[in-house]
Amino acid sequence: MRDRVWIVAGLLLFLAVITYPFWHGVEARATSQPPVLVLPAHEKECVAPISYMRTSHMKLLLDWRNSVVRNDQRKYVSYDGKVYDMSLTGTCMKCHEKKGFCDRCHEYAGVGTPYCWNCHVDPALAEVKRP
Amino acid sequence: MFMVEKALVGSRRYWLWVGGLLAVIGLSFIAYLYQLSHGLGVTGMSRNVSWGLYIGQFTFMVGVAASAVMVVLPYYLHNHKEFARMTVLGEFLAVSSVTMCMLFVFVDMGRPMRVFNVFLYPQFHSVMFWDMLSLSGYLLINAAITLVSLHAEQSDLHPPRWIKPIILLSIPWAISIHTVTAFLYAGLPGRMSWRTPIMAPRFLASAFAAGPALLILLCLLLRKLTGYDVGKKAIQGLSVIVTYAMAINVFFILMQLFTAMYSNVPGLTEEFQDLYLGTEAHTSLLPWGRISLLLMVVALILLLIPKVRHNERTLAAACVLVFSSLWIDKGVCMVVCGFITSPLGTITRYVPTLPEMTITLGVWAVGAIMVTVFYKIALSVEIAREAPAAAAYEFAERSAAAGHAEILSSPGATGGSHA
Amino acid sequence: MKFTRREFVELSGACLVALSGRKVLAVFTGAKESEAASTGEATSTKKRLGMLIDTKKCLRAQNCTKCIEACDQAHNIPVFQNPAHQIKWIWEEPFDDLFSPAETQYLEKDRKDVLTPVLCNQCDEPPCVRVCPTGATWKREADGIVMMDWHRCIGCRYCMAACPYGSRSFNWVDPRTGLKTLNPDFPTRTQGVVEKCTFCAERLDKGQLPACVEACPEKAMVFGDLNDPQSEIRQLLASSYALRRRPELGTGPNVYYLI
Amino acid sequence: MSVFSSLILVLVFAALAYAGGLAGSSRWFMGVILPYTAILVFLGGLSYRVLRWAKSPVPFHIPTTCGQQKSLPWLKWSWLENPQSKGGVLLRMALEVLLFRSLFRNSRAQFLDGPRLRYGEEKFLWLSALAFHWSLLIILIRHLRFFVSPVPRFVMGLEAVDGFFQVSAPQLLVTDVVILAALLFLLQRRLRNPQVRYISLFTDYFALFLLLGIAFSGVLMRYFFRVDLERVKEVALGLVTFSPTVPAGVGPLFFVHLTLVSLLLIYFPFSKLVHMGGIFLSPTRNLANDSRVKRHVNPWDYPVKVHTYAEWEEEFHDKIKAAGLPLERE
Repeated sequence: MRDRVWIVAGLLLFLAVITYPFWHGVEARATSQPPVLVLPAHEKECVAPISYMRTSHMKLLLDWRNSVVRNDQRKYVSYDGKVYDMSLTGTCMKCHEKKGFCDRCHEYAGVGTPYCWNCHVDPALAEVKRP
Repeated sequence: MFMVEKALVGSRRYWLWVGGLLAVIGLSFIAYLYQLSHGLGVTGMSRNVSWGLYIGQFTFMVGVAASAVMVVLPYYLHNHKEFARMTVLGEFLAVSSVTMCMLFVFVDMGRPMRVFNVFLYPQFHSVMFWDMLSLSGYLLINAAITLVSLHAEQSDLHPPRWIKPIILLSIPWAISIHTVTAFLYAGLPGRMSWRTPIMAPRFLASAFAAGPALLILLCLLLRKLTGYDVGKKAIQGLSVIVTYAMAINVFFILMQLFTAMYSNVPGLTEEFQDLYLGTEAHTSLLPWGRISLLLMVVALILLLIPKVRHNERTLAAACVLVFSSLWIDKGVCMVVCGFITSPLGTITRYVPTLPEMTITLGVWAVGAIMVTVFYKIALSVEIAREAPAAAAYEFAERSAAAGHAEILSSPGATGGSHA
Repeated sequence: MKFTRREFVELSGACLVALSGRKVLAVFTGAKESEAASTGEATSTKKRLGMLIDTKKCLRAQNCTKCIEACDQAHNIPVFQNPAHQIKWIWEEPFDDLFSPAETQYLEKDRKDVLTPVLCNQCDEPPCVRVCPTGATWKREADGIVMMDWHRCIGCRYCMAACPYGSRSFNWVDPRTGLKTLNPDFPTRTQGVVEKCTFCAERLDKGQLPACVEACPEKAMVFGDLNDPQSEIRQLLASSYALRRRPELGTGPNVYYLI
Repeated sequence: MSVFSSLILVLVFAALAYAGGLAGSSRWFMGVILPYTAILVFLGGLSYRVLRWAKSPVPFHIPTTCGQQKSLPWLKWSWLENPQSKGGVLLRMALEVLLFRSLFRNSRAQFLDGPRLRYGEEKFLWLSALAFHWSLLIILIRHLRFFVSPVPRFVMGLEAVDGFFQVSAPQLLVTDVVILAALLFLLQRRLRNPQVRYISLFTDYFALFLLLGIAFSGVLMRYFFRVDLERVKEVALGLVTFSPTVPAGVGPLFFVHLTLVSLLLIYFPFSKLVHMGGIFLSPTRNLANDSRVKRHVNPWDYPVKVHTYAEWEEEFHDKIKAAGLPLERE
């Protein structure tokens, strides 16, 4: 019947749309390789185990923020007993840079830029003029 | 449950009106997106006048919402049967205006994306928390009452018993929303012109004048457009309420005026100087204040004359005066007046900007569309119930919509494929 | 008359509710902290930070804005030409406007108009804290600083209406548009939140003085614990007559002005 | 009974996946073999179903939908229900697919004292169905961030709108809340409404529980037991680029999610869920109601041998006449 043409066309369109990731992957020659991150040169260990940081760094940052802002507790005792200053720009950003570390992975995983950066200043981007 | 399809059929005029309102809402949504990305700096508000048109409108609409009590109370507590047809209209007006209130607060927020913080970190010592609680409670109560009673009416049932205590609860609750909103202002130590115990009574008096005045206008409009009549008695009854409330409101203003002017305490006189008297520096609110006062007095005089009140044409005119004077008084002057002289004595001008006015208009359009749709639903239920002929017509229409009537009305409809 | 057990339990419950009424009221008015403070037992351990501004010393250095500059630099305070959008933590106002004008009627005009530093009074009974619907601003138990959480502020500006000192500013526009340089040690704020002076809470934690106090070349600002009778600020307040802004409102401001 | 058996079945699948996620060897099965199978079955099965529908004859040109067909000028034509043109059909179909208009008309019969029968409106089914389907669509589009690299802008934009409200971190997504609420509402409706419960079968509950399991495991993974997104993306990208990997460090919860999704995909073409394709083929929605203006002839009509009375009379003319019977034509 004449309708069958429409049905088949519709089906093909649907298949084309639904397989978008496949043919886009082929077209863009995408690989499943994760981004290469700029790791700190002078520091070997983080404030928490790497596996924890990979999954839960946002939780840690929220905990730090509440602790510092609301409870005035600024010291963090890490899992291996070291004491750190709870500070995004002072502690995290001393080792990690926003562009090469945070952004690269966030872009890869499509997480978007969190609103941290609405306020907190990436030291690398700031024209530092200290009093 | 909510009979929306009743609002999806209508005349050309109806759709033009709805379409126009939707266009306004769309436009104001664009304005809101602009405000969202550029910040509240696109409004006329400033460091000194930090609340403006939005919060003024919010305050005024809380009054309109609370005024539903002026039809609910006589009907349910005093058995004023003539208010029967008007009660559901009043409750729907309340639902719409509370929604407008919430929208006005939302568009006034600097970080609307954090609106849930109010629920996530409730602060019992903040009047704003209680105001939000009482407003959302009032919305829920009125939504439940209107839904249940309309549903019962439509299915020819008595409303369920549990709704009666909720209706009774809505009466003190209505008083509470405007009282708590007054506390929002009256509880601040530094703003002398707000810090008066008469704030809440005055809010209520002006609300019980403005809200019923709007309801009278809506009822007259409804009769003209749809032929649905709430009854002359109901309108007259309401007009008496408007008159009393307006008289009390003007009386309260005079009391405040006396206290301020006779005591001559600078903090107290400030408000009246800004609004009515004027000094060399305070001028921006002066015309508004004076027009509002003038309209209030004229409206009150008109309403006090029985002849004027009994004639629905002149009553309508008086209601327009009541509504507009109180809109200026509360929606434009009241909030700004508290800010115009800053704590450090600076006098700041406040003029709303175009985006600000567009957004305000958009919220009004949302309210108007809600009232339109609600009234249309309410009317179609009422008309179906009261006029058997109309009900029969509606039955035919409904069964046609369900696909039954086609065969009856169009013989040979099925002939095509067999021929 | 004989009480049953049940009646007794009910009655005592009712009494408890009645007794706790005062406590409930305290929750609503946020008066809890003052109660603790007035009983005296807590005062010995808790600090109450305050500031004294010696206006005479300040007057000596005319056109000096070192304290303001230091604060602006330390806290990424943007500069906007439009007065409506200005952000102020510490700023100058004519002396006359700070206090009741009637009291300075015969003061010479140049004395009246002399610019005097103004900042958040870190009140004992802060109205801004009382009205905040989210707890984005609160009074720190340990030292009495009225703190702000810019992560939580929803920008309703109720605190601005409540503050009788005009100490609060709102970010009407993105503050970064008004900043030429960014100080990475302190966050900027995001568009749509309220902010104010916090007595440099972040510097105090590091054992430093507030930026304005440190920057003042005339040493016109004295900062210290008002609960400590031995502190410099208490010594000065004991020996001289100092003014506070609008104390009649019951807010208990903690910034004093030496005339 | 079917409620519990379907719930238990979904739970068993989830538990197996969780246990498998912990073990080494089955990870390859759940992370690679099962997803590929699922995609193949889904695409193949769906195509098979649709093509079979395409072959089935549609015997009648259905003229009655729900409203007045275009007729005499004084009869009000409900143009949206009974379109006469292709454009009108397209509009009607679009509104059906996007807004579920048929469901909007859903009503509820009620017996009142009397006894009287009353039809009342029932909009909650429509509302929750709409909420569920739209949330699901948005969530699916959002998931493209795992399958496409670099992540397209519209995906990021959609996520930004979905995550407008700043609650917690990772930021709360509104559709996550809506889809769970809508599914739970649909489930309780099925359980609490006696009429609906009576007609509910194992398959109805199974689909609901499967979807709930998927949404729930997703929510758990995002907000509560966070997983390593980079690893998750590696798995997803590996699948679509035909270079599958299952890196260590992906939590077992991810395998629960992935396995339930795979099961849904496999189940999809053979269940009522295939209404996704079927909706486009409903004859009351995709045929123009033009039987009054257009003559429709069955294309497979074969010539029927017709013997009219006139012919019969002709044939037996003489005999009838001889019998003295009346004739129509002399």
